[in-house]
Amino acid sequence: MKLGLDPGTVATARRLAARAAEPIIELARTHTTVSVERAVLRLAGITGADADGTPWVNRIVDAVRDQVGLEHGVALPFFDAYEGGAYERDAYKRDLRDLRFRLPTGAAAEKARQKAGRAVRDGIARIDGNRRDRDKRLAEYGDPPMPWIYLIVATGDIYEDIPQAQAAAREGADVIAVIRSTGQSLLDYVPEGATRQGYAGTYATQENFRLMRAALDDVSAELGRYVRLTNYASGLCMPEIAALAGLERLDMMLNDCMYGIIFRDINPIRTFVDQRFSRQIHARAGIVINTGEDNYLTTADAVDAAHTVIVSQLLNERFGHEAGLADRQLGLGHAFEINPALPDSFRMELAHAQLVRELFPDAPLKYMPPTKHMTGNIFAGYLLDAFFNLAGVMTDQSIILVGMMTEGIHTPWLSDRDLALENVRYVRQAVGSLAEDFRPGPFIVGRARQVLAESVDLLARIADDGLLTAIADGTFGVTRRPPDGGRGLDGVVRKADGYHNPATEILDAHD
Amino acid sequence: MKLGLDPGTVATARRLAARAAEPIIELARTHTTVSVERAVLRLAGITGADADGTPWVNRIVDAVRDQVGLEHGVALPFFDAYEGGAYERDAYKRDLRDLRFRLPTGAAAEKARQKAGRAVRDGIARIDGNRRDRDKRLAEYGDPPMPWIYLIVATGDIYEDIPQAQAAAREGADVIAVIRSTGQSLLDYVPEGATRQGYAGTYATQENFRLMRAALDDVSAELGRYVRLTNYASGLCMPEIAALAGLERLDMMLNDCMYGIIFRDINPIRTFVDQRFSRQIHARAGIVINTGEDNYLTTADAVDAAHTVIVSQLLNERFGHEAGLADRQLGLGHAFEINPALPDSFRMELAHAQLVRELFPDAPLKYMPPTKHMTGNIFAGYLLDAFFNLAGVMTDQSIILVGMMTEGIHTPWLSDRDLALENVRYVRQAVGSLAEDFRPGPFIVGRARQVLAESVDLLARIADDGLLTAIADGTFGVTRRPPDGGRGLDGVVRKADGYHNPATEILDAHD
Amino acid sequence: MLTTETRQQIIRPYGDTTGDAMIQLSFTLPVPHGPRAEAAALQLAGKMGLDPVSVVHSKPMGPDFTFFILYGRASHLIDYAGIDVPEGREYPLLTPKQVNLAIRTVLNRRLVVVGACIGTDAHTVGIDAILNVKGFAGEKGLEYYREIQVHNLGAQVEVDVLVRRARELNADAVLVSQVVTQKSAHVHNTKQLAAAFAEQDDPRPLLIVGGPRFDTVTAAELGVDRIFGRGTTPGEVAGYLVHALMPSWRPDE
Amino acid sequence: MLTTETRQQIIRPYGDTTGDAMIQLSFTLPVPHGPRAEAAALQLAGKMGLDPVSVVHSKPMGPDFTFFILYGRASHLIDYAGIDVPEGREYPLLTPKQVNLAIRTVLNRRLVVVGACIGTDAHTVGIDAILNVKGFAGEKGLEYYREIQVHNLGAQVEVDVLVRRARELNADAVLVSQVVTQKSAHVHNTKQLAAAFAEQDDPRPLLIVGGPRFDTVTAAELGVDRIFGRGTTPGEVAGYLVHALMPSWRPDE
Ligand code: B12
Ligand code: B12
Ligand SMILES: Cc1ncc(COP(=O)(O)O)c(C=O)c1O
Ligand SMILES: Cc1ncc(COP(=O)(O)O)c(C=O)c1O
Repeated sequence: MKLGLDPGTVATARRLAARAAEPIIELARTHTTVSVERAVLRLAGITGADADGTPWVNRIVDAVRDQVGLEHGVALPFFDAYEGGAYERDAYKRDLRDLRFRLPTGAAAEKARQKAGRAVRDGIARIDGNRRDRDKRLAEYGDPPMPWIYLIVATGDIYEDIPQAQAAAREGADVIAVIRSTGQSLLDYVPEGATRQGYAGTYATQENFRLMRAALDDVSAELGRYVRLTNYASGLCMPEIAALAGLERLDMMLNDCMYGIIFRDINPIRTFVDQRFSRQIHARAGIVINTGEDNYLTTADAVDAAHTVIVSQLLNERFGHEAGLADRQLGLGHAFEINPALPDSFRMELAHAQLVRELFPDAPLKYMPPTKHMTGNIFAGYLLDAFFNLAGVMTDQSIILVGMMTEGIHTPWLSDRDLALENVRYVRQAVGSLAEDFRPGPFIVGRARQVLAESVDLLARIADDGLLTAIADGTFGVTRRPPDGGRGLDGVVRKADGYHNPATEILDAHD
Repeated sequence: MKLGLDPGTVATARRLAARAAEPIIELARTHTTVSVERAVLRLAGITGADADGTPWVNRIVDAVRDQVGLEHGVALPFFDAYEGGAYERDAYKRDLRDLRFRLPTGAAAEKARQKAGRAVRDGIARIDGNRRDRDKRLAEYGDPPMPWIYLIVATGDIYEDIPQAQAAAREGADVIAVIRSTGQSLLDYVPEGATRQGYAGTYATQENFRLMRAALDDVSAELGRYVRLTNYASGLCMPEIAALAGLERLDMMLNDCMYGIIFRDINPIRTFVDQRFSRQIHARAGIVINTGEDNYLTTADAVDAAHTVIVSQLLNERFGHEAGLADRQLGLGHAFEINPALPDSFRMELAHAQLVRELFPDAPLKYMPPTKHMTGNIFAGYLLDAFFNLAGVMTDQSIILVGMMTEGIHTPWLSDRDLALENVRYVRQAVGSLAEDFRPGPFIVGRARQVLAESVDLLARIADDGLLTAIADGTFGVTRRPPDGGRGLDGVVRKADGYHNPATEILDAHD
Repeated sequence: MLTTETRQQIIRPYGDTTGDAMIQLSFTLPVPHGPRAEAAALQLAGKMGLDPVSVVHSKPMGPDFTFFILYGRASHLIDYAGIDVPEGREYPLLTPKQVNLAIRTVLNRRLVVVGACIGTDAHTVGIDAILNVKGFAGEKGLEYYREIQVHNLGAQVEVDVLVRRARELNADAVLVSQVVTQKSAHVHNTKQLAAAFAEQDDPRPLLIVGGPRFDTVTAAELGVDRIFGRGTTPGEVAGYLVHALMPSWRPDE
Repeated sequence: MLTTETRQQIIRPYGDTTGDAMIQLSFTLPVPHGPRAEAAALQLAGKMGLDPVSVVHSKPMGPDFTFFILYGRASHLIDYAGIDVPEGREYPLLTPKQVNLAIRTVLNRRLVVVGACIGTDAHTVGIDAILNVKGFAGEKGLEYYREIQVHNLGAQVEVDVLVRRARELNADAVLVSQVVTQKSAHVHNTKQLAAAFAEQDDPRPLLIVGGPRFDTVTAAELGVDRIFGRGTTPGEVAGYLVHALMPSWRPDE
């Protein structure tokens, strides 16, 4: 604790964040969404898609919604109508066309509830099994020391991604993230199967997850080091992707309470409902979430808006805790995005990074490299990335996303990644525990305290005026998003009395 | 003073260095060399070369040596024989062939002494004038803040060097060094005129000095910032080049007590005699010398041999003080040369650099970039140079030689230099006064103290066994050089009683 | 106003000496590290016209790939005199006042501009820099111009939606941003845009596309009127709008 | 033992997808920064066979020079199958013991090696790495071999001095290092060396030259027997000495 932050101020900040979050949590508890319901079906083992590629879970939820509405959840109507036993789940494919849904009552409801419960329990058991499997592998290999090195692959083709990911792991990556295709977050369904056609990223599909997980398990065994896999529980299908991540043993997921709202123009209510359910699954699966505050600094100025990052982290923390995530699952995000032309830019970065470190001492912070000020000058870029790596080590960050010198040009090439890893490796190795020799003086301490004070002020305003108002006003990422705007609002449904969700029942009990 | 060095140990180190230096100083006082004598003639205004390019000063000194020996100095025999008045100095060119030398006595000696004194005083007056001129320009423009940025040009062609030097100055260089052609240090004469034919550097000639000085004066005026010029008073003509530097208003000179011995296989005695005279001129001219300890680490290991750098710096300091140099003229050299593959390499570099800083608080330390571990990987090189720049700022070095990412490949290109300057500029600007936040912990403090202790041990051994023995044993740069080996020993002459040198007379008085 | 005369007619790259023609390159070959891979790298450099050439760095990246850095002398000459590039721009830069005056004078109504990022591209910073009042590089964006009515549809707009909105709004000009270029997404999306407007019966609005990586395509190839690249400022776009839509107008000096 | 077969016959550079053929280059042009300079950079890249190509960075360096970074697709194919590079080396690597045995067996006297840096080159680290006991990369240098007599003349040795000393010492092999390459100093110096030995009447010793930047010249061009490059180890040189001077000798398995 080098900054000497006032514990009272920190406590005030957390109290205000809880107050600001409360109405949103209430909203999330009282609503469901098409994607939450589809996620339930996925947990219940419903897989596959029709001939047009529309997943069966979408077909089912749409049909239930049309016929009886979703306010009671999809589980009872579906398992009431669906005759297949728990172990011949694929039967629905044949006869979905003929299924007629109703809201069962009495014994029928009880029977449906049992069937649904059994099916979902199986799914959650698989998630639990994966968690144990991960723990076993970690125990066997030992966990790499932090900061973990986090690398992205983004070819758009899972079969190009795989060798690149393996190469990256061999070169020292601790975490591999497969970036998604540009369009996926706006799709209101999860594509099926192995894919080779993404733009600037590869589709998140269950099969792609499986293929990559298997490839990384191979390379983990080869290296004697567990290589983590990351994807995105974000966008319109956030809950479903969270479920798939749990089912396929992904280890970390990008998952933010506000990213979709601000950067994908997804409806705020939809997002807040979806994120709660997805986090409950992440909590159960032992998955570390990564929040997206770094993104704010690509559209807002990193100095002016430094406090908005802190505010958002405190909100993400509150929402995360409420959904059952432990501190060590909160990979709160922040970024090295101060304009390098500013005097003392690096020391300001140190102030911000150290502040985040001290505010969230137990969270596996995810520190993002410079992107906004990366140009076509790959040498300048390599330099900036080095100082990012240095800041990461000096302020004891947990997960370091490895910056690419070609950030301003193209998605990473094989050689970009290799050079980027050389950069991190040199910095980590050369500076060792330089944190020991880093004792912030008045400039850094002053800057950190100032940002904390600004955060408290902003939180107080949000607690009074409401988070939805703040978002509508462009508080985060200088982007205005009204509560009734954006995509996906029509997929939100207020829960009726008697709403039944076999998954939340298990997950809520778990807390 | 962050390392808490023991003042007693530091004092012991200095005392031992003085003891080790004493016999060498005695040697230097009691001998002269052909180059010292030629330097006297140069100060006396003898310029130009014969049709074969042999400088007249060489022709004269050789002739005097042949006819009467050099043990009384060249001044009396030459000015006795030479009829030209002080202001028609070029007359000797016509009749050198006919000059017959003798060692004058009595009134003739007195007359020769007067003529010589007048001529040399004129030369020294020009040096004094240059010093005043520099001071005036510095007062007018203001001196740039330290660390000064030091850049080399090395095209081999003075007319390519000039635009490159001007470009470098415009991009922010505070000091320009014109590297010499590979062969020059072994030439026992200083070439004449403007040259375009150097290998990996450009010949140091009076005319090249003049051309570059004028070009930098132009660019200084354009920029409103005094741009310093550096060259090499090193090799077999060290004293003469020192004289030319004073006459042409160079500002800094590479000048080391042992570099020529170790890296050019120049005879130790020759070197020690030459360096004393050259430093007396530098002292007078207000020139900052740069010593060459960095070079040891290109042949020796930077960790194992760290203490040899300190020992050599203490010796260079002692020799420098004795020759009349002030602390602020002692640009002691050291370098960032630890193998980057070693754990904690950067923290060890910080320990060494901080140690040098604290041992020599008033010296304008010259910090040299990585060279030995620079490969063809220009990205890795750019990174290493960045950490060198960082170490420079964190430990408050005075003069930073800018490292080139292509160090492992070729002498610097225009674009290499431009990129290198971008690197330094970013680091200086971004980290600002990071030194304020740098408080060495036990690792760094421990390493620094260890190096100091090893230095004291080595100095004690040298004080006992003699510096010439230590050099013969390969103490510096793991290169063995016996006292009677190497080039140029035949140019050393023990002074006779009645040796006369009008320059040392003035320079000694000045101390 | 094209300038073709120049002092130096034929130029070569410059390392540290006029005429040395030295350049640097780097690439990966999908072959294992070793002397044979190095020979392959030298062969490629040779075909590119480098001679002599030197592999200064080669590094295995896993068992199947090798990364190379090379330096060499380019044998090609550049006919600098023959390069006909507009030295200035082919239309004058105007102040916001002049732009407003031009629109009032010639159109006698507000000029309607519709902007969007199309396809799945969500990078709005570039188009916002051109359209939003805040602007770019110290210049205010088009919203600041009193006589320009700006409709910024934001990101991830589908082409048919854009075409419909442009028609509804009677757009004079449609400004589209494309930043993601992987697999030439920007080129495909822009061509699709041009095709969609071409299908309409109405005279189509002026089509302007922008983004940082359109270097080697031409507006004609894409079917649009104009491409703007890296570092474009709002003023440049405003000047172009006047030039293209009100060609007769000349600013008073 | 040349290997010409290979699984992949025709290869291209690899950015992030097989066959994308993407490469990076950088250079300076001696012209002022601006659109015309960019066009010149694109023209050069075009002549080098890059298409498409993109200037991702251009920076004025003073009024007369511009630095460029480009990325583009190389149109050339590399005939990997056709590259005849020794996959291993054309002679076996031997242990010091084997080398000593070979010399004892075949020559029946110590092998005499004379080493030096010639011309004004003072870079002795490379030749010392080969000759000194300390060696390089964990291998001991030739001095360590009992049957090799090493005379290391050090740096800045003039060619005629070297020729004379080699004759006096009855050198079997002369090993010369050249590190400074500016203005092709290494090539000139080596040719001068070869010429000087050729002038002698005696059968000349084996001539070996080494240094980090001899990439595109051949031993034949220089008039020497063998060139060793970056990262050479003493063992490779010892193995070559046996191979070249005792061609009949075969190590027992
Ligand atoms: C900011 C940013 C983001 C933000 C965008 C926020 C927002 N609201 O815009 C966020 C974080 C959301 C983001 C996300 C992603 N990004 Co992004 N992002 C960037 C970044 C860092 C900066 C881009 C930027 O804002 N530049 C500043 C503006 C002012 O410059 P500009 O866009 O060039 O605009 C200027 C000119 O080009 C021109 N101009 C541009 N458009 C127009 C239009 C008209 C009409 C005119 C006249 C002129 C004009 O004028 C502008 C002013 O001069 C770049 C990296 C970089 N340093 O360039 C990556 C980058 C663009 N992103 C990239 C990618 C791949 C993504 C993702 C797809 C990654 C993923 N799969 O998760 C996602 C998804 C985005 C999507 N669906 O499109 C890649 C694109 C690679 C490629 N060449 O194909 C880049 C290059 C990073 C990389 N190396 O991988 N990104
Ligand atoms: C160390 C060094 C010095 C030391 C040399 C000390 C010494 N006693 O050797 C000092 C400080 C004295 C020095 C001075 C200069 N140097 Co210097 N120096 C270097 C440096 C940093 C490392 C070279 C080295 O030792 N490499 C390690 C050895 C082991 O590698 P190697 O030489 O390649 O040898 C291996 C192989 O090539 C091969 N090999 C080499 N020779 C031989 C011979 C045989 C027979 C065989 C079989 C194999 C073999 O085997 C070796 C082991 O694998 C390089 C930069 C760099 N990072 O490469 C610059 C560099 C070589 N120096 C350079 C220059 C220009 C100079 C100066 C001329 C500068 C000046 N004007 O002041 C001076 C003068 C030197 C002179 N007269 O020659 C340039 C050369 C540029 C060029 N390509 O032309 C370089 C590349 C730096 C640069 N970018 O400007 N230098
Ligand atoms: C939380 C979060 N989700 C998702 C993404 C990726 O965007 P997309 O929605 O296009 O997958 C990011 C971007 O970095 C992010 O931070
Ligand atoms: C003191 C000193 N003199 C001279 C030189 C340059 O060598 P040369 O003697 O070849 O000019 C150096 C090298 O950096 C040096 O440190």
